[in-house]
Amino acid sequence: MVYDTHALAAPPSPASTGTPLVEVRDLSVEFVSRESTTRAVNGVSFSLAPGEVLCIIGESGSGKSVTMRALMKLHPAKHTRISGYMRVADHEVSAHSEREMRDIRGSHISMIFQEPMTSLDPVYRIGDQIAETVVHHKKCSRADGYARALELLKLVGVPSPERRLKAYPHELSGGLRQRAMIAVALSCSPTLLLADEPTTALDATVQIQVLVLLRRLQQELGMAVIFVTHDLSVAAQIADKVAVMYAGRIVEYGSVADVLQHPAHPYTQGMLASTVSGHMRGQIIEAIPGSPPDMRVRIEGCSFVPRCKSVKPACRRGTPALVDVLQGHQAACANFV
Amino acid sequence: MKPMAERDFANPLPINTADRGGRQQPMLLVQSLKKHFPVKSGLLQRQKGAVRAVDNISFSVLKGETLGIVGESGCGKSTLARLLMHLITADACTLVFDGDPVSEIRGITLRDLRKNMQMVFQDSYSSLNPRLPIRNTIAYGPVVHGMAKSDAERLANDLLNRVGLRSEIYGARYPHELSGGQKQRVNIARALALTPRVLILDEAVSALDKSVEAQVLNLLNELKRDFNLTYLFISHDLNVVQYISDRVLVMYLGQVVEIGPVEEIYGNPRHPYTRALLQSRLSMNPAERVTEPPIGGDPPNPINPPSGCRFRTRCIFAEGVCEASQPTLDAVTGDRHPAACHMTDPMSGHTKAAA
Amino acid sequence: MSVASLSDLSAAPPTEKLPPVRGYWASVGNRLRYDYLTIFFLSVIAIIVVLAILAPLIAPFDPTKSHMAYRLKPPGFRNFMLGTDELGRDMLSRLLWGGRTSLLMGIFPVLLATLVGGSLGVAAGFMGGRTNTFIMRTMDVVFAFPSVLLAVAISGTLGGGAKNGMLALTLVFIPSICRVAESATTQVRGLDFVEAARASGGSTLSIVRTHILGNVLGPVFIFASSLISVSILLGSGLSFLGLGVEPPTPDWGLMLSTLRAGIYTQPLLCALPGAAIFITSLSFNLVSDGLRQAMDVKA
Amino acid sequence: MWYYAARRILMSIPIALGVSVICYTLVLLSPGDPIQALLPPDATPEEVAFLKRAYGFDKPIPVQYFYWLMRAISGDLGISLQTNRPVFTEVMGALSNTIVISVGAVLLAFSLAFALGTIAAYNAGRPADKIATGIAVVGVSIPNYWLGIVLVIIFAVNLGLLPASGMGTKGSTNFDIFDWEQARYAILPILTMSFVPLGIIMRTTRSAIAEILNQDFVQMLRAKGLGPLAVLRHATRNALPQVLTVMGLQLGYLVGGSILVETIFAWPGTGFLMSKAILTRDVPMLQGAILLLAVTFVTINLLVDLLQTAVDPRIKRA
Repeated sequence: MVYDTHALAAPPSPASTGTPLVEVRDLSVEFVSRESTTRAVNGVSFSLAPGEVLCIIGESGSGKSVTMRALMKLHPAKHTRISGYMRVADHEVSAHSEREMRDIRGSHISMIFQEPMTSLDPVYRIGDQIAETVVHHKKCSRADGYARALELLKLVGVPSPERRLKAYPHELSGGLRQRAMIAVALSCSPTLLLADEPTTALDATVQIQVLVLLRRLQQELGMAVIFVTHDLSVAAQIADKVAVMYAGRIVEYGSVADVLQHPAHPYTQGMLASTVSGHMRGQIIEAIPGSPPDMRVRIEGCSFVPRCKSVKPACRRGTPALVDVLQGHQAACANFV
Repeated sequence: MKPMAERDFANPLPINTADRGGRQQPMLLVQSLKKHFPVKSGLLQRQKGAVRAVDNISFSVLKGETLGIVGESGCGKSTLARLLMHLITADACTLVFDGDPVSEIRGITLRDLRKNMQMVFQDSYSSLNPRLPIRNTIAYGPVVHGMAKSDAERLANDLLNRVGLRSEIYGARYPHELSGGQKQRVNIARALALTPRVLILDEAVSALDKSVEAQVLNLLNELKRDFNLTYLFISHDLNVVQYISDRVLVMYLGQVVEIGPVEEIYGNPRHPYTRALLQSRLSMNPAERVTEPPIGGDPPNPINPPSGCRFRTRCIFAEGVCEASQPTLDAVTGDRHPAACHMTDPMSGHTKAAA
Repeated sequence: MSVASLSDLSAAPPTEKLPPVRGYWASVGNRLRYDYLTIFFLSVIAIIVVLAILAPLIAPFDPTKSHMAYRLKPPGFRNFMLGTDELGRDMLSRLLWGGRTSLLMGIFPVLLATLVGGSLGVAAGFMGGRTNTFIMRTMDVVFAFPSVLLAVAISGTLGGGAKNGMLALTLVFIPSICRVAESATTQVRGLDFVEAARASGGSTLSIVRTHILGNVLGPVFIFASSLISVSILLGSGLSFLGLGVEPPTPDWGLMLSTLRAGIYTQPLLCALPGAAIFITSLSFNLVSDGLRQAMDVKA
Repeated sequence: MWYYAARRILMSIPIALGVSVICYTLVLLSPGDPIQALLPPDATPEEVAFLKRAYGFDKPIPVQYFYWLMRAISGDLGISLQTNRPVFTEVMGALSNTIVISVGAVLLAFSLAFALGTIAAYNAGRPADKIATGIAVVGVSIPNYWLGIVLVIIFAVNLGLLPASGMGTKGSTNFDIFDWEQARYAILPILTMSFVPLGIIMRTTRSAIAEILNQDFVQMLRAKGLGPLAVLRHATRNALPQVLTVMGLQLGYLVGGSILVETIFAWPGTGFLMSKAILTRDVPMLQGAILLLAVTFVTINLLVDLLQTAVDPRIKRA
């Protein structure tokens, strides 16, 4: 195996100019139905420099995907209440109308999904699905769109791309489908790529191919990436910064090395401890007891209290805010206040 | 990390102690297991090929061990589990359970086999009957095997408590009211209700969140010791398999490519596929990033697989001999860590074959 | 560790408050309670059924007695609240009595067809293989007739009458119910919990009873409920063609057919039995839709 | 794909055979002796026996069926008891009239239903959806034999705009739908007939498109920046195979089930023919009409299935 120890030191990029590419302040997302209100995201704030990779880590229902979809305003307006400030480059997403968002989606911000099988339209050819995006945003001819599609398939490393342009999604293998979806997302050279667990549904030997590809493309194209995953080791492979989410809040934030190697929040510590590896053989895993809270119920105080091993009276009083543990490494835990 | 603790229980549950052949007798002996699903096409739907889901597999499971089975999607590991449970009929197979051949005139009947061998399915929406309270789901097996209804329900309550679900709270609940981890505990309790000696766990923790996965793995370890169980643990997660298994079997496209003790497989893999699989594991250390994928491409379609060695299309060491002849697993007899690769057989003619 | 172990194992912290246990049918009922449209039409059906049952007690006249002097009179004429038909019979009484036949024609064939088609479908779905092929191909042949044509063909060749009409409708509905039951069964049969039941050594009969039926009855029930309205329409249609109920038995379809002659003089009279059919059929359709929505609970 | 098409055609042969068996059985079950209908009431036993032999009624039933089938395949469906003309020519003549109004009704219903269904699905839960689904449920609940009468009362009796029944003076032999004088006669039957398929096609369209709009790839389409029209284009393209199947079935139902509407409008199609045959107990005519209509239905379904393989790339099994 080849390790690239320089990868970490890599991107100083345009980040040095100072203004972050993405700014999210106090984002909340609620899903309203007749029976209940699900508070999926509760006051999330973060920022991201151009060319930087942020991994949002969390278990199912932690609000990580919801946060990302909110950035693109993909939630159905009818049952969703979104509040807070969101900005990507010079687009104030939170103030944009649906019509304005349509120009941004797929061009400035694009997204790749977990299941390539169900995320591509089954009755359109791969080439059509890529060219369609190019034609829509660049207002170019269909022929130019196809030329661009071919170029993109080559870029994402699809073998015999001419033939694949005419293929339907069900005629491709899982890895190729995921590459085709990446090609769709990159078709208009976005400045921000949102990736929703893009490697989770893939086999181990294919997952690593896609991860390496994504990292190469991210560096070559200088994109910023928000990468959602539940897998800490995937984050270790691709992230510059890491945000750990629990029950709709960011509970820890910092550089990937800080968070994974010196976790501060009890939840992050628990996650790391319960991630199985071979040298734990014959030992009991220090699992986090219980299960994540029901997001339909409003909780007083820190939502991790029922599962936490170091609870103080202060924990039940109010929701802890993110505070610096070290320079650039923050955690939301009463133990650090 | 704490050592495993000895515990005693409020509810001593029955443990199946029907050991026939003694410690040395393998619990399960599988020989030449084969299952091809026909692929029909053309005007008259003639058989044009076959998905070689499980193609001539032999292995044994020792008493009290955990045999891990790893492989990528489509390698036939789930088919293998269903074949062992006789949920689908094999094309060819000799199965010996603790010295008794299965389904033969003088051997153990299918009904008795199923009493002794149970299966835990992957947690999915379909693993539990949505119209049945979970207590009834667990009690179903014992009732079928002639236990009185009230006794079966008492047993179900004991089992629920044993897997960490308080029966008075959860017994009457329906599956949609439970979380993924809780459902998986019910699945385990259901499998235990017939006091089996062998549990086949088919991706039993794969769909769970990491923190819940850890809880269930702990539970499985405890149950194994307390109920004197033998596990067949099927998973695609190499870390979990390494944690729980005593021996590991690696599958590729319906065949076993390597089998051996866990430290041997992980410490000294002999088959190039096993090596690639191990290298595809991601490190938790951000300083150790993979820059070059260990192998390219997807696993090929199991319909009409490549000739010779099935891995040769993705193998960097492939030579003429790999296309011409199929490597066998028992190249070196008596080996406790055989691999189906020409490079491990000095007589194969592969240039890299160990002398 | 030994003390903490059990609480560590527990999947839910003891503080967690759990909602009350609610079975599938209870939650369906709960959802229906807030579906006012369905409740409204359910009560319309209830009223129609009650009126039909009470017809002998509340009908003001004998529905078959002609008043030859008062033919085709408008509603409100003398004591005839809804007028009289072409033979001078009281419309209101005939409508009330006609409801009995129409409802019977609507419900009975569906019930019988559900019983027969449902069992065939479950059998075909669970056995699979040759049994499935045999049953389903036979159904395909019956299915190759448009329903109206088949109903007309059967009662046309066997001769009219309410009995033959109901037999015809039953035969018309069997294949479609059988298909629904078969596909639902095939779907359930492949699910893991059925595999698990087989792995526990359950016999075919016990698996079907415990694990299959509970999951198949829902879709079959929804589908059958939507057929009641079709059955009412078809049954009245047969009577309209002279193939269903025989005169002078009052029936909405038959009334419509005989009153057609009077559309130039008393168009409103002709509209009445049709409106009765329409309202009944509409109510059954909407209730069936409401049921479908209420039963569509993701497990 | 060609293999699939050929297989599909082969598969419809046993179905057509089954259909013929049912038609034959129906006549066997029908009360009364078929010989009786052909004979004068005062026929001698010798005459009866002679006719039985002549018609093959003395042979075992499977043999009789075989003879009958052979005759049917060659287009000989017997002679109508009422008109004394060959059943085949009578039914085929009527069939073309039935097809005129059926196709008219399906085209009308389909265009309206597909549009309404799409709008309803896109606005699921909003007023537009409720109105559209309301129309659909009325369409499937309304007895069309009554609707026909109501339309006649309004447009023919009260307003006098359209003819109440029949096919006009030029008759049924060479009907020209593009001639307004004749087309007027088809309007009310087509309108009446289109209600049921309107409701059913709309429900299907709505549920198919609503289901597709819930699928993952629609999120992806929106994430690509496509607007509602482009998203709907993808959705309708995905829903088309399913909707086409239902449309084909409806066309078949109309051709085969037009008996009520044709009776009301005295439209000289197959349904009207059957209706008369029932009244006069003209069994050969009834049997022939049923057989031909069922075969037409099977053929329409076959054609729709073949069309479906052409529009759905997922059906491509070699």
